[in-house]
Amino acid sequence: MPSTKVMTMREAVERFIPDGASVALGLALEPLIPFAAGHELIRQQRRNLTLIGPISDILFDQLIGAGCAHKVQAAWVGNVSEGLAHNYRRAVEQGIPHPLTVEEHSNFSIALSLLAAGLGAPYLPTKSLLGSDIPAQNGTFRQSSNPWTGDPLLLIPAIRPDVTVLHVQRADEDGHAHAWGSLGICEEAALAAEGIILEAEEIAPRETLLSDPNRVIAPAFKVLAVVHEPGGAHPAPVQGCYNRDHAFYREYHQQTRTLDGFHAWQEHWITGVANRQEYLARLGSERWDALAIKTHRYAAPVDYGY
Amino acid sequence: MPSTKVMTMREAVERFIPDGASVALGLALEPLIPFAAGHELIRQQRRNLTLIGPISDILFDQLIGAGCAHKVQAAWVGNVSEGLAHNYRRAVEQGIPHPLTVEEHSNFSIALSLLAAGLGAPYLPTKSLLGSDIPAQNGTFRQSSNPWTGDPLLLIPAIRPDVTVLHVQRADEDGHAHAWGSLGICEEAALAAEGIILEAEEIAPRETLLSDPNRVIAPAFKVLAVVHEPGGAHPAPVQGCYNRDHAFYREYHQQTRTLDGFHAWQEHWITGVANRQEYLARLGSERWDALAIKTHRYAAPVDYGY
Amino acid sequence: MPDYTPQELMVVCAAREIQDGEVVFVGMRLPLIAFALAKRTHAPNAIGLFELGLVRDAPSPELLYTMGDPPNILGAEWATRMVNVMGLLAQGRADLGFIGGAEVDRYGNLNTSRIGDWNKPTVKLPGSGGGADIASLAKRLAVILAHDQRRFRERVDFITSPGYGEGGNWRTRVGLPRGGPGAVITTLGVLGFDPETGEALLRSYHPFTSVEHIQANTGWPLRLAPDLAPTPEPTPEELRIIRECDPQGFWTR
Amino acid sequence: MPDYTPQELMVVCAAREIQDGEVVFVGMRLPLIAFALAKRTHAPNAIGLFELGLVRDAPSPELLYTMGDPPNILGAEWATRMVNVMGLLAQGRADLGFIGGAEVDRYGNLNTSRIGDWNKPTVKLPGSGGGADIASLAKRLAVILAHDQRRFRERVDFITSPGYGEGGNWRTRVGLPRGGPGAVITTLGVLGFDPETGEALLRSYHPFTSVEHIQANTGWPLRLAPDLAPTPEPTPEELRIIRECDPQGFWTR
Repeated sequence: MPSTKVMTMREAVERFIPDGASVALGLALEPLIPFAAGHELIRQQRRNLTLIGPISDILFDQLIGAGCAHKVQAAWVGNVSEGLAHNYRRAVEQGIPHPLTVEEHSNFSIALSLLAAGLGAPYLPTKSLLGSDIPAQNGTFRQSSNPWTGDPLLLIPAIRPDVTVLHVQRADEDGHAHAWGSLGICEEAALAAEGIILEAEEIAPRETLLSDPNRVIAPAFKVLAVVHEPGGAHPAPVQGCYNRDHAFYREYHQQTRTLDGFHAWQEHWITGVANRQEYLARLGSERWDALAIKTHRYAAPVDYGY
Repeated sequence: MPSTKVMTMREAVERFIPDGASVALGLALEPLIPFAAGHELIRQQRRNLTLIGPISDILFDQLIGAGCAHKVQAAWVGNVSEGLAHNYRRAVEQGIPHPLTVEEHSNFSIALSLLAAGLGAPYLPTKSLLGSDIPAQNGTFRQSSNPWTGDPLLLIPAIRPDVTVLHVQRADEDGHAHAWGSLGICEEAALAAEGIILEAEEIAPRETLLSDPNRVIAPAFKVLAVVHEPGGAHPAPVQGCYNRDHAFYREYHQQTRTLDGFHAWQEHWITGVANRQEYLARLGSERWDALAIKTHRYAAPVDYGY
Repeated sequence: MPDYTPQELMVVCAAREIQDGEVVFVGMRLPLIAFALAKRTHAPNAIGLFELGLVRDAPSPELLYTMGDPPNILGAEWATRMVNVMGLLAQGRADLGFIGGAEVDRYGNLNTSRIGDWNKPTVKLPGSGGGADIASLAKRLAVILAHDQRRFRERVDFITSPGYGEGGNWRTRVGLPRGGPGAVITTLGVLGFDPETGEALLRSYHPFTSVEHIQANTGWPLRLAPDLAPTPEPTPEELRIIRECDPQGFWTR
Repeated sequence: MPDYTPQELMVVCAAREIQDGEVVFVGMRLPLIAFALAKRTHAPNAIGLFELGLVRDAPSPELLYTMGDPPNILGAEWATRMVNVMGLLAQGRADLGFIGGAEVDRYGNLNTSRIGDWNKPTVKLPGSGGGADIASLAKRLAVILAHDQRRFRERVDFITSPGYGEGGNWRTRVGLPRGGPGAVITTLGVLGFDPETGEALLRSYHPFTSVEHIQANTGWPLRLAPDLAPTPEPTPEELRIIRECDPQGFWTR
C-alpha cells in the first residue's frame, strides 16, 4: 500500500501548490472554508495563483491583499455578513498590490464549469445569464443556440483546477473523507481538479470512513495530501464541530478598510503565526469555546450490512 | 400542512401512472429495483408506457412481456446474472406481444439525458459513443463539434420522465427519503422527472429523515406518493434490508424461454396475487428468511448539531 | 416617526410577495427573515431553496448571518449540491426569487459587479453570487435595495442580473425562458413593472415618505402605477415575529 | 485435459492485463473475478471502478453475481452516482476497462445490440450497458468473449462498442479521445492489435488448442502476431484464488 498521505499544511502547500497554480477553495460557500490552507499560501508567499470558487467569504480577499492572486474565477468576492471586500476593491480599482484579472461568474456558471470538467465534457449549456453582461466581461463563454430548436444558449467551458482544497469533518490517511452539512460545489470541484488537498478536523481510521461510502466526497486516489487541521476553517463554521465567528468577519471588515489596516491584520493573524495551532492560541480559548457545539444532533443509523 | 402522501401501490399507480406515461425505474442498476410498482403496472394492464432506465435486471422484460411498454429508452435490457431477456427478444424480433420501439443508449448517455433534464439544460455534450452505431440507431442524439476546438462531440438531449419510481430504505409521509448503497442514476432520474413515486421498506418519522439531510435523495415537494412496501424490491437486493435472490433470476430465465412459460410465470407471481404482501406469502418465509441480513454494519456517527 | 424601521417594512413587503405553497429561492440578508415571516403568517406551506444547496419547509430557528449558518442546515429537508438546487431553478420550479443589488435601472436590471468603466471600475462590487441565475431563471423576481439617486439609475453600467433589459420583449429575444422582476422593494417604496414595456412603476410608497421624495431620489422620471397607494404598514404581529427573528436588529435596524 | 477450465484461464489472462497501481473499470462477470485475482497477486494497488457508482481498493469478499450485490457495496471506498464514475472514465482516469460482447470483428469492434437488420434483428441482444462508454473512453480496453466463428466476424452488424472501426486512424477521425482494444481474451486464445492498422493479431493460443483451430473458428483470415506464443498456464496459486472466489464455479465452470 502507498505510504500515508498525512502531512503538515506547510508540506502540503510546498509540495502541491506551486506559484502559478490554479486552486479551487471555499467551495461549500460560507461553511467549511479552508482558511488554514489559505493562510499557509500567504505565509509561503505564493504568487500568480488563479483562485476558483463560487463565493468567497473573505478568504479570497486575504489572498488578493497578500499578493498571491493573479486571476479570480468566481461569482462573488466579499464578506457575506458585512458587505464589500476591501482588498478585492483595491486590487481591481487601483491595482494594489498588483492588478488582478477577474473573470466574473454566477454561482451556477462556476458550478457548471467544474461539473463539466468532472464529466469530461468540454462545456455545459445553460439559459442562465442570457442577457447578463457577465458573459461579455468573462470572455470565456460562448453564445450558441439549441441545435434542435434554435433557442439561444450559453456554453460554459470546463474549468480544471490544478488543486482543489477541501475542509472536511474527517478523513483517513489514505484520503477518504466525510464532509456534511451544506456542500455547495465541493464535489464538483474535487472531481474537476487534477488533485485534492484535504484539511480535516479529525483523522479517523479507514474503517470509519468506509463504514459510510455514500458520504465519501471524492475518490481517495485523487487525494494528494491529508492535513490534520482542527479549527482550520475558523471563522467559517463546520457543522457538528464549531459555529461561525460572526464577529471575526465584522472585525476583518472594519480593520482592513485601509491597506495599512490589512497589513496589520495579516501580521496579527497570518504572518505573525507559524501555523494553525498558533493562530488558535492567539484567538484564545474563551473565544474558541464560545463557538463550541451546544447541542449534538446525530444522523439516524444506516445499516450497510448484508 | 398537506395531507399525507402515503397510499397503497394500487392507488399510486392508478393516480399517477396513466397509459402512455413515461416512467423511469430500476435506476440503481441491480439493487433497489421497484418490482412492486412494476407488478402493479402489469396488474392494472397499463399500456403504451415508455420505460426509461440504465440497465434493467428483468423488470423491463416483465413489463414488455405483459404488453405494457410501447417504447424503451435504456442501455441494457436483460438478466444480469443469467444473460438475455426472452420477452425483450420476442418483442423486438417478432413483435410479440406487440412491436416495441427501442432507443438504444449507453449507461453514460442515459445518465446524461436525465442529468441534463435535472440541470434544466436541453442537452449535454460527450465524447462517448463517437464511432458507435448507437447514435444512428437511437436517432435522438445529434453529432456536433466543440465550438472552441472543432473536435467532434455528441449531444445527448434531455429526457424528462413523467414519473420516476424509486425503491428506498426509508421515507416519511411527506416524501423525504433515504436510500443508500449503490445509487446509480436515482438522483438524476428523480430530479429529471415531473414527479416521484417512492416505495419504501419503512415509513419513518420526519425527524429520522431530516436528521440526515445530506442523505435525502430528492426534494419532497416533487414526491407524489409514498408507498410502504417492505420486500418491494425482491428479487433485487436492498442494502441493510435483504440480499439478492440469485436463484429467482435463474428461475425466471429458465421459465420464460417460451411465451407460455412467461404467461405461467406472470400468473404465478404477478396477476395471481393482489399485492406485494401476497407475493411475499407465495415466496414463502423460508426463502425470504434466507435472504435476511446476516451481519449489520452501521455507518459511523455524524453530528449535525451546532 | 413610525414604530418600525424601513428594513422591517421591507421585510414585511418581501414576505407579502410570497404566496402560500410557493417554492421560493431565498437570497441573502433580509429575505432570510422575510421567508421566516411569511412561513409564520400567510404562507405556512411555502418552501425555501437556498443556493448553496438547501431546501427547507421550516425557517431556521435562529437568526441567520449567512444562509450557510449551522442552524439553517440542521432541520433542512434536503442538503444537496448547489447544482441540484440551481437545476430546480433552471427547470422553472422556483415560483419566486429574491435578490439584492447595488444599482437598479428603469427596466429592473441590476448591477452588483462594477460601477464605471468595466476595465477600470470606480467601484468593484462583490459580483453576482447566485443573483444573476435567480434573475434569469425564477418565474418571478423580487429585488431588495436601498433607495437613492445613486442606486436608481436610468441605465446601469453593468447588467449583472437581467431585468427587462431594454424593455418590451427583450427577455424573450435574448433567450431567457421566463421571469423578470415583479417587485423592487426599497427603503422608500415598492416598484412594480409595466407588463407591456417592462418599465418600473411606483406601486406603493412607504408611509413615512412621499411620492415626490421617491421621484426625487430616482435617477429617471419614475412613472406611477395606476393603483399607486401607500404601503400597508406592518401589523403588530408581523413586527413581533421580525423582532423575534432578529432580536439584536442585525439586519433590520 | 488441463486441470482448469477455459473460463479460469480467461480470468487469469484478464488479471494479467491489470498492472499494479492502475485504475481499472471492471465489467460484469469474469472481470469481477479477474480484479480480485490481480489484487491478490501482482497488482495489490490496483483500484476498481464499477459503473453503477463504486470505487474499491479491495475486492469483494464474496462471489459477485452482479456488481451491485451488497458485498460489493460494503467496504467500498466510494459509493457515488454513476455519472461521477463515468466522469472519471471520460476524463481519461481509467487506465484499463473490461467489457464483454456477443460479436467482435477484425478491428475489435463489438456488437452487443442487434444481429442482422437493425430494424428487424434476428437476435436482439441486451445492449451496451456501460460497454460502449468504456470502449470509447478508457485508455486501454480488454474484451472477453467466447471464441467461435459465429461470434468472430469480418464485420459486425452493429458497432455497439467501438474498437478500431475501419482501422488506421479511425478512432481519432471519429473523435474518440483515446483508447482502443489492447486484448481480446477468448475461450481459445488472446488477440492483440496491430498498432498501425488496428487489425486483430493472434497473440497467444491456449495450451489446449492450436493456431489452426483458432483460425478455423475465426470469421476472417486471422493474422498472427510476430511474438505469438502459447498462453502461459494458470499457476496453482492463481487457480487456488479463483476457486476461492468462485467455489461453486458459477462464472468459471
